[in-house]
Amino acid sequence: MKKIINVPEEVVQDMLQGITAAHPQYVKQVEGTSVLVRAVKPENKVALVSGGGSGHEPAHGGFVGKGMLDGAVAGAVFTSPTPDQVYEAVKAVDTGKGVLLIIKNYTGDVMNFEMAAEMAQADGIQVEKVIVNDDVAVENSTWTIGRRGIAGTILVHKLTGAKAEAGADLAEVKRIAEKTIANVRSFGIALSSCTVPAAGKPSFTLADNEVEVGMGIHGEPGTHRETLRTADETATYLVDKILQDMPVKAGEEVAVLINGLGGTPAMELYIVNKKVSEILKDQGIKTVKTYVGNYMTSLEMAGFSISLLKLDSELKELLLATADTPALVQI
Amino acid sequence: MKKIINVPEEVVQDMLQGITAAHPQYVKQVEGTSVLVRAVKPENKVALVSGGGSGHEPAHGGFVGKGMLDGAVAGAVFTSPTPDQVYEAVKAVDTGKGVLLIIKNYTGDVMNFEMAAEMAQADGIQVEKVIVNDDVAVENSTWTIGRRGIAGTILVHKLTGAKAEAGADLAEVKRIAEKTIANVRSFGIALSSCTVPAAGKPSFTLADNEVEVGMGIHGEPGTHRETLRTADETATYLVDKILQDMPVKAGEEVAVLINGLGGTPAMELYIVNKKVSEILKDQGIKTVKTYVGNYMTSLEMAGFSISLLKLDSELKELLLATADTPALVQI
Amino acid sequence: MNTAMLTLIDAAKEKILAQKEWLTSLDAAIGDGDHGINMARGFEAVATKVRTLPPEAELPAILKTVGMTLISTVGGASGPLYGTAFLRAADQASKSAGLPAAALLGNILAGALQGIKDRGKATTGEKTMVDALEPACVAYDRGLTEGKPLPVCLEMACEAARQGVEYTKTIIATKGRASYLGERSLGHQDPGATSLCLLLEILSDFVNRQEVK
Amino acid sequence: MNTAMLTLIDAAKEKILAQKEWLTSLDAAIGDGDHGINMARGFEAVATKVRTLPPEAELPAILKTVGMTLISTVGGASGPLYGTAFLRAADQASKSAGLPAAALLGNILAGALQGIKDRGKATTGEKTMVDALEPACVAYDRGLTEGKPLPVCLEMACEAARQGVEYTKTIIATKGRASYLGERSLGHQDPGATSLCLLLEILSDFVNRQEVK
Ligand SMILES: Nc1ncnc2c1ncn2[C@@H]1O[C@H](COP(=O)(O)OP(=O)(O)O)[C@@H](O)[C@H]1O
Ligand SMILES: Nc1ncnc2c1ncn2[C@@H]1O[C@H](COP(=O)(O)OP(=O)(O)O)[C@@H](O)[C@H]1O
Ligand SMILES: [Mg+2]
Ligand SMILES: [Mg+2]
Ligand SMILES: [Mg+2]
Ligand SMILES: [Mg+2]
Repeated sequence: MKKIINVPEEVVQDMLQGITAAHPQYVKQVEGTSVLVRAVKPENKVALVSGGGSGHEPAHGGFVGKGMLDGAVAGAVFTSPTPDQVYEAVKAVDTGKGVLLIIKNYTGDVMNFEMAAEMAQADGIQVEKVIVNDDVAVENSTWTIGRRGIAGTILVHKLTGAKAEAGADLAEVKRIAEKTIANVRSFGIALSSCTVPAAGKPSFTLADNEVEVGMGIHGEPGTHRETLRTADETATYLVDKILQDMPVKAGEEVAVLINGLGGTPAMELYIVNKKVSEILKDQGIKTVKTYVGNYMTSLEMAGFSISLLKLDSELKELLLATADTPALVQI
Repeated sequence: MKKIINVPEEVVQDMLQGITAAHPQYVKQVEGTSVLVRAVKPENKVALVSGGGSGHEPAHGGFVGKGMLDGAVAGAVFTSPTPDQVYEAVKAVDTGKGVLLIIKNYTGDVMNFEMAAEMAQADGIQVEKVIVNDDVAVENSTWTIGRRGIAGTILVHKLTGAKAEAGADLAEVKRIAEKTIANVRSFGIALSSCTVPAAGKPSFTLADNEVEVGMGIHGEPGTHRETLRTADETATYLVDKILQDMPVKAGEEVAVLINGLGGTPAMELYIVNKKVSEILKDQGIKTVKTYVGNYMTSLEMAGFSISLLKLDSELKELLLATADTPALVQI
Repeated sequence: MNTAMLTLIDAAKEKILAQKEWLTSLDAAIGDGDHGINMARGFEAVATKVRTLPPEAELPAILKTVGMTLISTVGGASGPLYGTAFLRAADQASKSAGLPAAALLGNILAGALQGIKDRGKATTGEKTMVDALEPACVAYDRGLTEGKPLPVCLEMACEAARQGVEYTKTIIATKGRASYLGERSLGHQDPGATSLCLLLEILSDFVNRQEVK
Repeated sequence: MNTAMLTLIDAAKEKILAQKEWLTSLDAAIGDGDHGINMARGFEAVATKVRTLPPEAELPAILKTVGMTLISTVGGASGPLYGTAFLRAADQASKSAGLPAAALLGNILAGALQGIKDRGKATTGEKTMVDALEPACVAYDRGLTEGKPLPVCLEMACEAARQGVEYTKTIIATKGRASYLGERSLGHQDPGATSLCLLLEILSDFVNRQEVK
């Protein structure tokens, strides 16, 4: 394991301290927890809390700030945070207008966040939750626990955060979160594994020219393995699958997120975007905004995902609203 | 070679098209060239042009926009661009107030940009140039061709861009560039190699637990190889070397850039920053702003560099000025 | 606290630590490769935490402390599941105060099972820890009905749990992270069922040793 | 254009393509591992570009086209250096019009050398292409002074260039990317000196073959 760390047991705390040291104007750590909240607590607004295992940086702490999250909870690497931590986050961010939990659809995340919600509700805090399930990789899992939540979660943070910032009430903020979730789909591939510091060895191995299609962001296996194809072929395959699942008609508008998993250079992400933008253009779909970069990573895994968010005028306005966070600033 | 590309010969053009497709509000490509310029050409301001080999994304095209560059020239991967391309950039961005070339100190870059300057001057365009040489790795090379230019270049773009945006004339803009260069130092290590697409195989190899200290951003060897140490030890070593070269006194202010080389996860960069911020604090040095992320990469190389920029009130104001580019937005 | 209980808890911790890599590798095959790491983190915290309890702490308080500690240190799916199991076990222990030991333990196990099923919304045949614990409870109760002594009841429970773990190899996961794999989860045993079986075996060993004394 | 010149240029391109990996590996050892790639890109472009010249194009125009093409396609350090060399060679070719072939070529080589030295601010002993070309020019001129025929002068130049390449193994680089290596550049031959020597050898082969005809 070749990592720039101190000891595996302390990567999360070291990282959180590194984040607050880097961005004190944006975030601070709730003492004795693994929770990051805004440096200056806003008044009288619905608060947004998200989180999950660590190893997905800049998600989620990097998106705490104006126009996005109010709190982010960091679990152990790739392990959802415990309810007490989520509960601390909820208590820290509540302004009296209620808190929305944005949860990625994993059994562990759902259970831990739900328990925290129960704890906070017992304190009289209004808590609602939404579950992001944008990964179209596992098509037939809808009859089990449903799709996973992956990079599309960032767009849920962005739009829902804009709504909350605009002063909407909890029900309205939740409606926007659910509407965004209903309109976002993602699909990705992995080219290499990653190593969880506490495990000390790669989570899986891929042959020299092999990719895992539909890889989860914690190294969960995807739909199948195949030989790496060209950027154009890969982009076409992934966009097709997304559009099969969520048809977008000519004339409709979308936002695009080409998300790097951590080990793939920006050059390759942009090469993918070239093809994605061509496909959308060819189909008469209008791209309103494109994000390219490492937003929801899997440590140093090589690979990427494509997310499409179908927009109406309401979602579009929220997408284009300003945001000011360590990892996403938008004017 | 496991890369998400089409053919090695076309990575630069594919990437440039992917960038303009993603960020049409920021940049456009000068037709028939590998030059990116602002989508809307500003009027009556000194223009800044930088560039170099490709493979350092988001540098340099990602920093074209308000408050930073006016044009960026992309050479073949890790190979400085040719004079005719730089010349096209200069012609495209000049508003009549002159053009400053920000060049990283590599023989090839210097010669190609100089030839372009001569070509543009022959056309009557005012052209000045500055050479960034922030890499303290190669201490005793000052009697040869001097230090290399690495990640500190981004800070030169930032501050010089702010000065140009504020309406300063070419001499003033150049003075700021030179002042920034005089006050910025960087030092990095590499944990893994990268593969230039046209070469098809890794530029070098490192043993399982070995790092190259002082590695250049094109895979040029550094000062020596050693066994990977902890994040704290590594950060201490690098910061010490920088401060030996450029003493910063207690009470003075700095900006910090923890720059990922492409394959190192954000988690590790933040763990490094934790220690860097502690060291600076212990020495009474005040950190005004910290950037953490992939700014000047070497394709998928794992590793990072630390840059320190010593500030006075003039540089501080320019550092904190707004910027709006694809890869750096600052409000 | 009670030194016998401390011995039991330390034995559980040692067992989990010893099997940490194995549990993790089972999870790597069909999940995300952290189950052993999660359980080890939890039981190390439990062993530390229970030492802060007063000597007079009774079973319900001890079980509750174990549950709360697991909830706040394990994370993932297994944290809330095991945590809830112990909290419900604590409820049952308190409700069943005064019952003979064998009946008490039966209620505790049943409470734990119900906790996992409630929290995880899982039933048998979904390739989860329920596939180890539910048959174990059934077997335990059969032993009780048949008038078997506590150690025998527990041995029957363990045997049923082991068979449950074997059974998880033959089914497709429909709950938890392994469900994403569809048919590719076949042939692999469930890590959570496995850790649950380990814990039952530790309990059985402990009871046997207590009886011998 | 002139088919003999086309033959020469194609031969140079083929040689560079054939040695692309080798030149690159020499550069990987002490530079950034792209010299072969850069030169191949340049000479492929040159071979295409010169075909667009009119049949009556003369030596200065051809050399200028080669230089301009190298400048606009090679990049890196070698692009401006080789490009300037060919542009200065073109100047000399035009100034020396009417001179006998051997004297003309002497001037061309001297122009190229001066171009590289001006552009790169390099002198001998710095582990660059100058270490191949300067001794080659000296040897060529000695041949001329001694009244040797053109092919012999060129053969002397090649031999000196080869020795120059060998010499680069024994010195520390003080110009170009290899200078960052300090003493670690010892023992490695300079890639630019090597490609320069290859080009001289191609020229020598070509002249020999022309003489034979
Ligand atoms: N809904 C559920 N009901 C019961 N048990 C479950 C459920 N989901 C997962 N599990 C159990 O949790 C185990 C995985 O635990 P662990 O690896 O620690 O958590 P995670 O899946 O979050 O990484 C599975 O092997 C399974 O036994
Ligand atoms: N200042 C200089 N003067 C003369 N030749 C030089 C100089 N700097 C570099 N070179 C030559 O250029 C060669 C490297 O070319 P190349 O690898 O194509 O460019 P780069 O170093 O930009 O990658 C070196 O081997 C050396 O011969
Ligand atoms: Mg997990
Ligand atoms: Mg180069
Ligand atoms: Mg797991
Ligand atoms: Mg080179």
